[in-house]
Amino acid sequence: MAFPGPTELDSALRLIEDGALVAIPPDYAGVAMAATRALIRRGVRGLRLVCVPQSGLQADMLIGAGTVAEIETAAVTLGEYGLAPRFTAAIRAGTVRIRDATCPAIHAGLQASEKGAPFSAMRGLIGSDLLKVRPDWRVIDNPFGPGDDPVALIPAIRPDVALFHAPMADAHGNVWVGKRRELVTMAHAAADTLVTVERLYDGDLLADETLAAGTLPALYVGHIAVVPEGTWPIRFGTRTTDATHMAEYAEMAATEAGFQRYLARELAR
Amino acid sequence: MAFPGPTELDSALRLIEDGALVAIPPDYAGVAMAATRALIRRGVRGLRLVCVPQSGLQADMLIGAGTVAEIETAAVTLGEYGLAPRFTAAIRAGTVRIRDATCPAIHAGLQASEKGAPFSAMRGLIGSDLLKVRPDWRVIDNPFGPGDDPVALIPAIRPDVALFHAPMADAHGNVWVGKRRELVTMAHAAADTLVTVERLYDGDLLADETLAAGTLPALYVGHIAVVPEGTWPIRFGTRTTDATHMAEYAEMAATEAGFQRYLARELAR
Amino acid sequence: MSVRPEELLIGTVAELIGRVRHVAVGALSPIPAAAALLGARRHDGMRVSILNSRRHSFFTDGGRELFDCAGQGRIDAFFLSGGQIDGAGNVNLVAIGDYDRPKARFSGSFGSAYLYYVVPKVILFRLEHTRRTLVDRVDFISAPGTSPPGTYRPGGPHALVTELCVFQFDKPSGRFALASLHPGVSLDEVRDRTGFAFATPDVVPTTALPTDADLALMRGPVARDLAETYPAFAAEVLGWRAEETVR
Amino acid sequence: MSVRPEELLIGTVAELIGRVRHVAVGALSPIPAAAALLGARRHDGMRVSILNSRRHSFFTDGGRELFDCAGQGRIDAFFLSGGQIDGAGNVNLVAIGDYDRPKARFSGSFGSAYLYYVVPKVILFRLEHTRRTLVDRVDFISAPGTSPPGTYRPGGPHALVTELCVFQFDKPSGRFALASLHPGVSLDEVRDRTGFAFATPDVVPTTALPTDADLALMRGPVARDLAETYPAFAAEVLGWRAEETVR
Repeated sequence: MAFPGPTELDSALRLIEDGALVAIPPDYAGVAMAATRALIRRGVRGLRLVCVPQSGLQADMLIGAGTVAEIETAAVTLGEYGLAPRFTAAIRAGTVRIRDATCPAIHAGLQASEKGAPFSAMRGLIGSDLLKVRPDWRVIDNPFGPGDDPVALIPAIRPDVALFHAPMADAHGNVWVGKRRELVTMAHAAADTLVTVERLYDGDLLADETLAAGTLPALYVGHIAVVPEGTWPIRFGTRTTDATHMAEYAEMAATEAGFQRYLARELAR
Repeated sequence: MAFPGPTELDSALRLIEDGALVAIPPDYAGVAMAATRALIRRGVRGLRLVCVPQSGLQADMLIGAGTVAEIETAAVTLGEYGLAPRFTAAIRAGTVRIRDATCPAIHAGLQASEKGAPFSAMRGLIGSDLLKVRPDWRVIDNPFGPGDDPVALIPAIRPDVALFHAPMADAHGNVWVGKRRELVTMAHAAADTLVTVERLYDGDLLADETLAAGTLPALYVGHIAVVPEGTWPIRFGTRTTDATHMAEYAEMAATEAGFQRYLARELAR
Repeated sequence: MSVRPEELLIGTVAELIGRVRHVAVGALSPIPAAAALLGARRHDGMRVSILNSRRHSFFTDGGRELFDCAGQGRIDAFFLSGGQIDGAGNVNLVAIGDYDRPKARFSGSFGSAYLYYVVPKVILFRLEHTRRTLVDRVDFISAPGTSPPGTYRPGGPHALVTELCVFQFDKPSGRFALASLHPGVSLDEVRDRTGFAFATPDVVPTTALPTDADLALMRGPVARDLAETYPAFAAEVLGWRAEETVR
Repeated sequence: MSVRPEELLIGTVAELIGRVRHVAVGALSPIPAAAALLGARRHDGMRVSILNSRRHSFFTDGGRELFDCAGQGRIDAFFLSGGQIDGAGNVNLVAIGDYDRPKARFSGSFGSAYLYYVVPKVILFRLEHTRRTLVDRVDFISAPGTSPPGTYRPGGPHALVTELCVFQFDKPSGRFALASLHPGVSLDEVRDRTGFAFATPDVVPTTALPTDADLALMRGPVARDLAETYPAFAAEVLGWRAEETVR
């Protein structure tokens, strides 16, 4: 269908229903934090997160706010601000299902989906306890080997929605992501994609050969909302992470009560 | 190792030894025709071509010149100029081994190599006679399915060299390929890569976020030679195919003797 | 208005495509490309990807994206041809005779061994209607018309369009059935020139001529869109002259 | 020159990396990053990829490229850490106690369950040297130190560097063996604070101090290179001041 043009954030977020399997990018690739706060404000429930391949504040906040039923990830961490407090608390309490993965397995699962293939083969993993806690992964004997060469198979991961932030989009629905190709794979693999962008590009991103090289075509993009500084407090492009805010988050979110105070304050902004 | 800087074409072509498995792109992605003529002039022998996923004049000339032992491809065609005459003659005569493929299988094989995976799973193919003539492809029962769900496995394709033409490279060895991502996959999958370029870029392609999005990093590039109009007579960018030359080729190459006249003339240029 | 044979075919193929989200067209296919562009003019929001077009190509992930996109279920209609096509919808793009020492060798299977399986509406387009091209049984199956139960096969043949007629693919029987004869073509002629057996309705319709509105679209905006990729066809067949461009 | 503990570690890790084509460094690793940059200063043509650096990152294919690149055999050395590490080189980045109801939960396995298998020289770097971190047997194997014969395993542990000492991984026995004690550290202290058994040479060397030339490199060009990604570390530990930049 023709791209209907950029919409308001809350309207775009209708794409994400309760229980949706949502793919989210790592901190360096454009985390849609404004959209995350709006989702929590709306009261979404039962989300299943796929972190591509890891997450930080975004997953921690979504978990702390009680919106997450399950998370597949290679890691959740606040990086230099320490462990992700609401994530670790939820895992210890057993209130969120964890599907522990490793970075390349998540990429491989999304690439299988991108290709319409049922699974991807992946080296490594043999002898890792990840195989014990991921019964949905399989090990077969490499049919191309001489025998006795175990290789892991990762099933396709098909998110309902990919959600991320990008530098710009045009009026046709094309989104410029630059060299952040995991965003392209996420969008290809997902049934639909919701992007917040810093700004609109005045023209056709696909018409310029240089920009086209870093452009996700509108074909994959369901909704776009213009949200300047949409990753705050997480870094984006040349904008750095809000260190003061992150340190404050780490401190407040160390306890459930502190997190709730943080959340109330942030949602009221 | 540090990139030694652009070299002369003949020197760069030493990378391609007799018997090498060489990956080449389709006509729309930058065919290194000047390099192809230089290779023939040098008298290379026993090449095994992997067309990504198909070829035209390039494969036909290499075959006609007797440089090719084997070709894996989804197709060889001169497009609007007709069937590829030297290719079809060689296949009928049995002088070149053909590994008939289908486009996505070649992409899948290269992507497996790119990931260091032993194989890729691929839908389609079941019931195609390609499976009969490609005993190196396997069919297994999808381990994630309910049973009785056959799926083809394509083994990794690891070329010795990827050979193509690109718009520009910088002095560090980075190559701008734009949205021609098959070139990136070819280079990732191959042990080494040889690129001819229209021109040198004065600066660092990775330092500019917009250009970086379409850049193959020097890490994968063994040799670069500056060869303006290096795809002639095949189109490149906004330069169109030399229709007169192609029509002439199709006519001359229809016979072995005519092809040899063509070749002698072109190599003497 | 008088209708050229190509215009009849463009209209017919556009009808076969119908209203879909996304139709893709491969190389060297001016009539399917024109039909897809006509469809897009008729159906708001319909997306057309023409390979090797600069203006009608949405792909930025290299040559694999067409296939990945189809594998994701994002391509609803596509076109294939064949050196041989048989009544069961099998397509041969490889060789005639023994594979190892063929009598004739074609270009190769291209993407058929994948796209034929995953694109819901594959329209076979082969103008040459002879017992050489439309055979009882292809010598090499690049891609089969049908697959056994259990095989992953969301896609497959929808119709076969030739210079003489339109066959619809009948899924229950797994065979082509005659759907319409182009104006002036007799059933006997089609039987005579077809190498495979096919079912025939009691009354065989004549392939519908394009409406005046469709002809106007073809010769106007469709021709203009097409001229980027197929300038000769747009000019010679559809009468397009660039200087008339107004938009 | 007086040598800071971090400088000792940087020099030690640079020695362990040795002369390779390409060393990659993950996030939150200033000492390994400095060691890699030192190596690049000493060995002409050595390539250093520092994740999240803008100047020292060569990747343009998204987050998967590091792993793909390693899988292609294009990364010779990498660093891992662990919430727990045991004497057999097993690494635990997941949890302490029962997996389903852990006593402690770490961030997760990151790329360890792949990179540990395919990168030839993986250097484990964990400053905290206690029986809590260096254990007899990890509670969860994110990635194992060794694999049974037949398993595809071109990579694996090369050494383990802590605040007290260096262990080299001994492939035949599949165990860490003490290689050197940092200056001022006793063997008894290491035994006391290590949860796993390890072989010890008859005479245990002292970890070599960096040469004056290396120190000059660290405090000069290496600090400058490092400052882009780790400005605080470059300034506070290596004394780097941006205004001194001349280049």
